[in-house]
Amino acid sequence: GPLGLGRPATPDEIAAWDIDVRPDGVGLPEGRGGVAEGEELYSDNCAVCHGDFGEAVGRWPVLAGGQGTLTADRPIKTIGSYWPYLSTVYDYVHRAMPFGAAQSLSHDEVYAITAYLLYLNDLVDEDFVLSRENFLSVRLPNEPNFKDDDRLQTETFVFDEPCMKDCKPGEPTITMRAAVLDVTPEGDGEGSLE
Amino acid sequence: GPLGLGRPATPDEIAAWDIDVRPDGVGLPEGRGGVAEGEELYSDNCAVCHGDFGEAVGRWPVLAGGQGTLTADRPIKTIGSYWPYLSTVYDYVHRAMPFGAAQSLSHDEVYAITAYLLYLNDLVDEDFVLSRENFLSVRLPNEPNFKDDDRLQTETFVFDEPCMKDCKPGEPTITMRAAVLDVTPEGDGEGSLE
Amino acid sequence: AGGALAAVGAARAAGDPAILELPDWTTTLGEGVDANPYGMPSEYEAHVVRRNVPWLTADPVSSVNFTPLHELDGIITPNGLCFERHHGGVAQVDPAQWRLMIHGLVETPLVFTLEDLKRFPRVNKVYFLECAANSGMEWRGAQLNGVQFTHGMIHNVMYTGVPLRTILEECGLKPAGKWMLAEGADAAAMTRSIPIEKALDDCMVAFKMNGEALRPEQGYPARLVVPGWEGNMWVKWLRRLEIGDKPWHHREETSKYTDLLPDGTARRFTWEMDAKSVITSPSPQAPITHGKGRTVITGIAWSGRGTIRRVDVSLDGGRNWLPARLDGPSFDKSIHRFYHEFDWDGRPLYLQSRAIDSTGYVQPTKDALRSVRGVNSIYHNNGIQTWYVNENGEAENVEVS
Amino acid sequence: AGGALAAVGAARAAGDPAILELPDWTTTLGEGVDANPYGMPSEYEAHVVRRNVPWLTADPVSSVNFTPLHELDGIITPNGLCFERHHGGVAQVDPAQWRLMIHGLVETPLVFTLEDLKRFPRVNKVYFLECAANSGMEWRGAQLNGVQFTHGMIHNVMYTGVPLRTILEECGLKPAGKWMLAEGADAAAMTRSIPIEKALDDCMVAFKMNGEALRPEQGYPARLVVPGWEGNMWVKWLRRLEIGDKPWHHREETSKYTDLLPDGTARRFTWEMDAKSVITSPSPQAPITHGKGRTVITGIAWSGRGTIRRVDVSLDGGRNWLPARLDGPSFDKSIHRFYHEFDWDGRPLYLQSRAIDSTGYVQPTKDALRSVRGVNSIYHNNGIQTWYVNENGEAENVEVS
Ligand code: HEC
Ligand code: HEC
Ligand SMILES: [Ca+2]
Ligand SMILES: [Ca+2]
Ligand SMILES: [Ca+2]
Ligand SMILES: [Ca+2]
Ligand SMILES: [Ca+2]
Ligand SMILES: [Ca+2]
Ligand SMILES: [Co+2]
Ligand SMILES: [Co+2]
Repeated sequence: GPLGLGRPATPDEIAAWDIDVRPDGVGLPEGRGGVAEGEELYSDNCAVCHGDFGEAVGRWPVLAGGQGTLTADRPIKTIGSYWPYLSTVYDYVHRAMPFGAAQSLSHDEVYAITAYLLYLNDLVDEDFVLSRENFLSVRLPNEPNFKDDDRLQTETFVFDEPCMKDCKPGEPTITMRAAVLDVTPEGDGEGSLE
Repeated sequence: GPLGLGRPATPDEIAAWDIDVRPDGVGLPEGRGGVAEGEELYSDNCAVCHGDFGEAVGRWPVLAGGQGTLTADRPIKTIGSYWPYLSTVYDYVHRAMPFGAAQSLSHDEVYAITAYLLYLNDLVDEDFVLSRENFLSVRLPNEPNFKDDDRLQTETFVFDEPCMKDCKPGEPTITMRAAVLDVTPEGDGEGSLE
Repeated sequence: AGGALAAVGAARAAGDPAILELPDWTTTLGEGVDANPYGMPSEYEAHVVRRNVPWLTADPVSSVNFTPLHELDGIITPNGLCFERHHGGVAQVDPAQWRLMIHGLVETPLVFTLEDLKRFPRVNKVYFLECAANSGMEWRGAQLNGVQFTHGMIHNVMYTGVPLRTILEECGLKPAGKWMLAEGADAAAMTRSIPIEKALDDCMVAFKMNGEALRPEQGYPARLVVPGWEGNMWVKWLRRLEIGDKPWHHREETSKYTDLLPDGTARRFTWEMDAKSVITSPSPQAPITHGKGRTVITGIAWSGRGTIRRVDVSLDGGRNWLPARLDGPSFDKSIHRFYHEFDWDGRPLYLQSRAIDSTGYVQPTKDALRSVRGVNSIYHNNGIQTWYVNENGEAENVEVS
Repeated sequence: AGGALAAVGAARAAGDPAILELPDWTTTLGEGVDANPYGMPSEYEAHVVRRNVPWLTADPVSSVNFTPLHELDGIITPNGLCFERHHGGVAQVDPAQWRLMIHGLVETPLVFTLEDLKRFPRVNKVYFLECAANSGMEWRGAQLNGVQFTHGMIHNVMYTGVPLRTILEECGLKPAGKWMLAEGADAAAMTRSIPIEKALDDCMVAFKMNGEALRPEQGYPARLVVPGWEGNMWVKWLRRLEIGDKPWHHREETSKYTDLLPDGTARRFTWEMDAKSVITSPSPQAPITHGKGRTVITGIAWSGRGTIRRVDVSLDGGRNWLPARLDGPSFDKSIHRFYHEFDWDGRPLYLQSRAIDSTGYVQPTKDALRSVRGVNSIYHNNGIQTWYVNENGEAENVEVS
């Protein structure tokens, strides 16, 4: 480059770090794995946090279910109900899971677990085997429901001239108060470890 | 005041904190003390650091002597050789000395120690007694040699247009190097406590 | 004790014992210059700390803590109090082992050491970093009783670093490169897709914050700075930048950091942080303790689209507004400090602030936001905050009609 | 270890083990958000600390330590690294017991608590504070081998506080009031006389630095800010301001902080800090370790009389000069950051920098200063600094012809 800084990356170095996967399949490694192997791997490595059926243990993330809840009062956002692309599952499970042992799973294992997560979300049958070859044939149901940022087009009221005087009638009335909920950690001057 | 902040200070509060003394005697309290009492007090409270004759122990400050050294290669700046006003001695000894027990001396004690410091600097006799009444009669010898800041009047070269090219002849030659002195503390990455 | 003593006997001096009796720190020596090679706050400031909300997350290792905004002033967040958000804990990266790789649609894929990075020309810029989930717990109504918790996922720091453009030019961008993937070296291997226009505009790779090395919690030894855009994109412990022709749609831009709307659709790539402000004092953690009279209201305002042109303050829940006094430097995409001084008559206050940025964007009410977005979008809640201050000066997080 | 392993066997991947082998911080979790309520620098930055010079003073309790300028960048000094100078140790003041008394030639002598102080209107300003004795050990020639020691009695901080004028107006100044005595609550009960014009111009009583409470070493809970003037006047642990008609000529403005000239006379009331600059890297503690090629020179410049208009850099001991690149905010009486990027051919460098301020004042050479002041004035040494950099990139504090 113009400043002569850095040095060329070797192909092996790029291969070592270039782990990302895209919706169009770019980045997917050679490999394959089915629902059955996935179930075994999942129950050994994932279920302790995410639950046997992806329903989550305690407050760990829910991975399955929730279909049809996106317009409900409390939506449940899972791979099946919310995620637009399967590539994201492969990419994320490999880069960040299991929590505490990131990037420890082999390619075949990630394919298998991804297949099993599809199965838990009722998107494939129990004999399904996922591979680089058939990866793009699986589409997640919520894909069509994402749109690019349109805040400035749809929320144009933020450009109205703001009112300065007598903007509302009557006296202010409290409609909700945080003190009633009482969910705020209480400071004791001893640090944040309450 | 315009903002209604604070509250009036009581006379006793002002008296408690208004300890400063000026060259014109403003701030001097009622009291008196002589060289003899001063010697006793000094030897008990001060000599351990400043030396029996104000000559200083180790690197603690020198308080006496040094007259005529201000133009020497290594000037010795003391009350007798450098300080312009006696009021500064009274003020400082009371507010800050003895080091570790500031503001512990009584008015009479400060007068006595101040008298003794004058004596150590050959400015009064051994029977001299200092008091508020005769304080202004003592002048320190170096008073006339202080003048107000005149840097911008006398160092006008700093406003010359700076040279940008070929400002000096020849190659640079090192005339002094810090490494030769070797007085720099050496960092060891373990904090500054070397 | 001094007060009781002072009352005994008419000859005693009249006044405040804090003045009449000399304290230890005036009469005896304090610690020397070798005691604290790296200094810390006064022991009397021990309550000024980042705090977390244990029930928010399953585990503090993938969680957040909050900047104590109610205790701060000016526009700089001190490094020790910059809120933390990470998804696999704080990576403790050895700077000697740190590498930055740039590859993909570039002429020459390159690897840089930290020393290499420091050989590029540097710039210094002050920017706010706000988590897109800041105020996210408040969509359904007033929930957390303290500005630290409602608004504390923000900090404002002076960065030293290298313009990303300069680094990318060193590799030579191919014309097909339209997107950049930034990836962290932490246990979450955090990734985000960033359009190349932004990468070439004002992004930086920073290695210093407020003068000293980045803190581990903020990505030591190097992080991406993405001015005005949501904090999650400012990838910490940066290890890799890949140039590509399409976005990656990774977990943090699909499952997370997309904004669910009432009709079940979701907005993605909502990068810019909208103009927002909040009164930091008085607030639930910083009540008025001095009673009636002269009172200082202060707060902060910021916008991901530019500078703050004006902040209005209301004492009556939005019925009437007055322009606040802005003070301190006004930097692009930086926190601005505002004040409103007034004489409090002791009657309850319904405090609100409203920011207007240099594009003319006016911070909306929470109800206005809800009318478009419902209450399930989690992110980008920049609605106007209300603090109710009662006759005793105690403040509470409320919503008002 | 990785390198040796990688060499074994032809099938091994080719490249840097720091890339080919995943580090712990990528595969295992780091600390959570509850681990560090108040954050600290990385363990790899443990060498970035204030340092003192034991032989300088009799006791570390009345002494100085130095800011590690060679490790810093930008213009903000982080609070933990602001140099310390005190005359009776660090006062640990209880803010509940802190009082500020203003008396003397005022209509109403007043006492303020810290809460009272915080009810005044506040301003936020960035100012450098330089000890008048900074570089004082260098009058006779190159002595200390590190910019931390030669120039580290300076810091640059964003203060939040109250304009002193506003506080004085609350008491009502009498026309005869021409001078102000500022006094500290520490064991030195530090005092300085300040002309009333300066007090009313830009002085502040500050209670926050870089956003958070003042540090104990810098005068917690409140200090005087005296922009552009020597650091000793910025009285810390401020307890009292007396208005008078004459200066006090106290110890710190007679015995100390007066400037002895060769003829035996001495200048007093030399308040303003002259324009000055120094290259912070490379420097003896920050050698060039990358060999030939692209090199970044960086440094700081400041003036007690205004802003910095220009900084020139010389690589050949003052024979030829090039204007440096100034970057980052330019505030009045604040540190400015400069850079000079160039391709180093590996030959020895004689590095100098020269500041020019907004009044046209040009930083002088040390010899020019000595020609007027001799070598015994201790204070106000703002002469041009030279670092000699040898072929290996090692730097040394030198003087050159
Ligand atoms: C010790 C607990 C734990 C274990 C074991 C674990 N996870 Fe997770 N998982 C988490 C946490 C915590 C997160 C959220 C991390 C964050 O904050 O980004 C998560 C997130 C996920 C997500 C993203 C959820 C979402 O909605 O975005 C997926 C998918 C996932 N895990 C799959 C797995 C798989 C597959 C395994 C086993 C191979 C696994 N996890 C093992 C704790 C765990
Ligand atoms: C434990 C050591 C110690 C003792 C005991 C002590 N001093 Fe000092 N004295 C010092 C130090 C240290 C300083 C310099 C303080 C500073 O940095 O401002 C000093 C400074 C002074 C100065 C100013 C010197 C100058 O050149 O500016 C005077 C005058 C003085 N002391 C007088 C006294 C007197 C009188 C007493 C006894 C009543 C006393 N000292 C006891 C350590 C001591
Ligand atoms: Ca890739
Ligand atoms: Ca099993
Ligand atoms: Ca509670
Ligand atoms: Ca007085
Ligand atoms: Ca005796
Ligand atoms: Ca040595
Ligand atoms: Co967003
Ligand atoms: Co001076």
